[in-house]
Amino acid sequence: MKIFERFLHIDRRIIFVLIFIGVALPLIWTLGFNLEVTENVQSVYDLLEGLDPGTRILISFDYGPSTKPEIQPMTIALMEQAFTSRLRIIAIALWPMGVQMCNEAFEKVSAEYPNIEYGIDFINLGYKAGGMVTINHMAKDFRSTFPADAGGNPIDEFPIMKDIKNFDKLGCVISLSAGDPGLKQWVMIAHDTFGKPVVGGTTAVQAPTMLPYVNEQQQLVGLLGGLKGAAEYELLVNKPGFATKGMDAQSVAHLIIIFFILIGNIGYFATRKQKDTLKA
Amino acid sequence: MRRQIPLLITFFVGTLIIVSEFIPHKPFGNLSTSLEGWFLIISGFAIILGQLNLFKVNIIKISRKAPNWPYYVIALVSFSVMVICGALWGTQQQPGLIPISDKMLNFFGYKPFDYIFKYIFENLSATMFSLLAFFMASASYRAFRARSPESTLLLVAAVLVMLGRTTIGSTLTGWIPDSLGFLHLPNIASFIMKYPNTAGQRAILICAGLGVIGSSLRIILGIERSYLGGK
Amino acid sequence: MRVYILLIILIFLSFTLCAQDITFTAADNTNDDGDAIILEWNAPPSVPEMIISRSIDKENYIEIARITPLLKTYIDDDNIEDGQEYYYKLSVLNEDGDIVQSFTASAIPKAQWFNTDKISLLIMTLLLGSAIIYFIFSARKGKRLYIRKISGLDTIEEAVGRATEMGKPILFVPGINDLDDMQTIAGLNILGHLAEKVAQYDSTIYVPVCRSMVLSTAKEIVKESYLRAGRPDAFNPDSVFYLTDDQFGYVAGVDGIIMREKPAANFYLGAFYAESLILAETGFESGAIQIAGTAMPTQIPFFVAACDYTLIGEELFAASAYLSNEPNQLGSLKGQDVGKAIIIITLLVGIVLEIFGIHFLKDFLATH
Amino acid sequence: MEILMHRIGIWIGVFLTFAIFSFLYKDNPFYKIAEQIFIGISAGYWFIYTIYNILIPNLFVPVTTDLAHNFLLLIPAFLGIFMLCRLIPSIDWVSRYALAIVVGTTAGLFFKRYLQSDVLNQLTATMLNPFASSNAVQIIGELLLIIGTLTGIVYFFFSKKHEGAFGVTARVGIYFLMVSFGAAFGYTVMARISLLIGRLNFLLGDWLGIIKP
Repeated sequence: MKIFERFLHIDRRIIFVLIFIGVALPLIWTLGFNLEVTENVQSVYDLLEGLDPGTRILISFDYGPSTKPEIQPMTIALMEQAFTSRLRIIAIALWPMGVQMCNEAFEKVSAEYPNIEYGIDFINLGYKAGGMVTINHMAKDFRSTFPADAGGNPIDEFPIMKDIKNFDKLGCVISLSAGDPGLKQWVMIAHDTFGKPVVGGTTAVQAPTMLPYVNEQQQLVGLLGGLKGAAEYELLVNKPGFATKGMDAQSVAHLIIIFFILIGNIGYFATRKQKDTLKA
Repeated sequence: MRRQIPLLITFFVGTLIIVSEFIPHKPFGNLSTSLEGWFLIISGFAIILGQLNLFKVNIIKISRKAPNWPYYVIALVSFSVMVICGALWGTQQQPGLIPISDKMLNFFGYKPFDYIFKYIFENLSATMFSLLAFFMASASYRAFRARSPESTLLLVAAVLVMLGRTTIGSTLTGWIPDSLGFLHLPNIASFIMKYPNTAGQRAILICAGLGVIGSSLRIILGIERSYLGGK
Repeated sequence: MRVYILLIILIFLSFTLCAQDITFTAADNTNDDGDAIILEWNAPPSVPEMIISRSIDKENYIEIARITPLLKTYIDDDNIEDGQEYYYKLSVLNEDGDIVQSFTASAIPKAQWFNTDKISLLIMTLLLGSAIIYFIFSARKGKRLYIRKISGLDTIEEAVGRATEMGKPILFVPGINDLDDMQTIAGLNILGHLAEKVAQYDSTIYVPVCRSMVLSTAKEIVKESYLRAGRPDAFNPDSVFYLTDDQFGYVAGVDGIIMREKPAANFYLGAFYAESLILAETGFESGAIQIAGTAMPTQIPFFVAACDYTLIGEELFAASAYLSNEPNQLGSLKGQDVGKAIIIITLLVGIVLEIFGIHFLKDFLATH
Repeated sequence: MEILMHRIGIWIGVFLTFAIFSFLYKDNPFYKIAEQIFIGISAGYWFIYTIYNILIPNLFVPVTTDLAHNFLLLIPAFLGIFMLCRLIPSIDWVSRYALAIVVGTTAGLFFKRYLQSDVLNQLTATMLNPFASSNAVQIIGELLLIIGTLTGIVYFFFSKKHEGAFGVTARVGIYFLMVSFGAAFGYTVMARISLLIGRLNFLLGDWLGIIKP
């Protein structure tokens, strides 16, 4: 019965090592489990597909390098889709590190789309502080919130910014968000106050708390949650990348965790029975 | 004076912002818009304050030879290097005070500021948070035990969602016929997320929302003053 | 020749046909500051392009936008002045870009004194606002307001007792946000109660903080608690100390304390982010009883899973109000409870109405 | 040269990655060094970006190029400088004026937005006719959604003792909360594992070249 006692108190460093190996091996040898697209991810895709070519969309980069592995794949897949369907992207950031995340993603994606031109099809307006209040301000007076792009050039110089005074001329708002300020604030202002469709990509930490907004009022039209959301989107745009590759490692790591949960519970019930018999 | 005027300002500003929601007419609408524009600039200064404060605290610690003080020198140096690189040669889009030479650009491959960001900061930041993967694994092992009805629900929901959210779920129950599709693990996970999870989260959201309303009201009315410091 | 005539007739006919299909209107954009006009049109999708131009004198029209029939509306908010009449012309272009037809419309923008879309929001604002204000003021006047006991609070006394028995300290972490976060304030209120118990039992408490403003307030609170317990001499000012402002630096510091001192009980009450799990895991390793409380929605699950007792969301504030017995907090909580009652009733009525196919209430409340 | 600096950058990154991973064993000087570098660089980054992206375009440029139209911007500029006075304890009280505007604006906006989005809209989103669908799974789901939301709110009701029928309702509420915490935890495991995948991708790909990064 000693073995069950041991099940209860496994040294956590054993778990650490197994998780490390469990994540590393599938990265080297891919297993190729199959993936299914879920409803919330499909809604994001459909919303963007439904926009006319030339429509301008706002993408807010509300994350930094700490959550890059989760969110950057979404960014890249979304940019791919936007440029393929000739949507024009106005990028902003509510996190200062978001500006760099945007640059990195744009460099990577635009290499495949030689006719995408900065200032016409894409612009990076840089970082603004102030979270929800600033979103509310740009919804009423976009040009005074963003007088210049990230490089300090007046926005009047760029054709993509023509007539943009508030959110009226935008097709939709996408927030790629790792926390606060982020998607929640965009839902509250861009959709609930100004009626713009909002979709988002968030870390898997945030996603469960954002789900109440995905409802029939469409406070949030759709949601990409964590690496799985990103992998599903890569599947939709037909460009398997980092997220798809990572899903095998995810599966193995999850299996290891579930395995330890099982062991813990077996140990728990076995020793409890033993204690019960002793008491009797 | 030092407390009363700020309290009056808070009252005036807070009320104006709320009233402007219902009255779009001048002067309410445009005043609230200007205020929000000011907010951005003040927030900018607040961020600068935060960084300068860090600088100050570190200097004090070093000058007092606080425990571990040499480490704070490292923080100060990294801060200064970053600020100097950013100010002199600028960032990727932004030109700095002096133009960057092609030689330097070719040497680093990026501007110095971006080089530090890409190779040092990104790695540090990502690794810090990835530590959590290990803690998450060990926490699930020891916390998810079916001790009581509550913890059983916690455990079952967690395991079902974990299975359904990864590709194992679709592989394990892929053979289930369409007529019993609701037993397919990804569908079970979606069901839990869509209904019971949303119900619980929504209850929290509504009650927390009321909490925010209560505290905002107390702040606007000057009843809650802790933000001014002191009790 | 005939061919030409036929062609001309055909072109003429097609235009008249088109013309019958095209409508164009201009109107004041409602519920605004009188700074926008909404233009609407209906045109067959075969029209390649149209131009909207604007004039204030009916003569000099300036182009403001080029549009396709797919778009159904256009909001003109470019330097529109309240009360001035504006004339608009919709010019239909053919494939070659020549104007073949135009339509005119005019409108006077007007600023509104009340946004009619927001009636339900206003009603709710007034209802909730007055409930909260009413209860705050009646609590201030000395009315006793009942708050149910929060079950987790029993563990405070138990934990302090256990720590005294074992001769080990107690650790209190007030979260990583500053005093402007209500959660920090609530945590500090509970600290006041806890420190009083610690003083009574003659145990020790450690309070590492990560904000300088929190440091001075927390020190003050612990000192007062020792005074209330009648043991001001036992207060050690070094028991409340500042570590660092940085999230992970703070966690590393607190972890160090947990591993070295092995406290008998750890309290995590306040605002937490990603560090919640690291703290709770390290605390468990050291064998402490752990009591947590936070209103951070993303962190509650970790505390619930990893701690012995967790104050969930609003419970943190309720516990703070219950222990501090402060009329402002009690009154506010009571007012919020009235809000919850209103919501439960409205929700039940709404669902019954929906089941019977009456959508009035839902439509009224769902605004924007 | 560019390639050399790239390799050096990767090696620095690898060193720092292991310095931080060493915390899993225990707190140590390598971790502390890496952590302080992190703090310093992060602060420097915020500083530079705030100046380049906010203070220059939104304040400095408009005020210096066209003061006549933008003189009102001097108000937030002064308030911002007041804010900085917090660094000097003897006059830190002037920062309260700036703080009052910040707190007042936030409180006002939070009041109306939380009321709208988190109270009113959530309320109407739960006003469903669960029997409208012909799909049994959906009917059960929507019933659970309604019951869960209602009982969850009852759990957070503090003016009444949890006993009798009210206590049972609150009990059901806590069960729903537990399911939602379990689900959220299960969902979140993915987030942290993703970050580890990102790290291993860097170590195995960019550094060792075993896999294609």
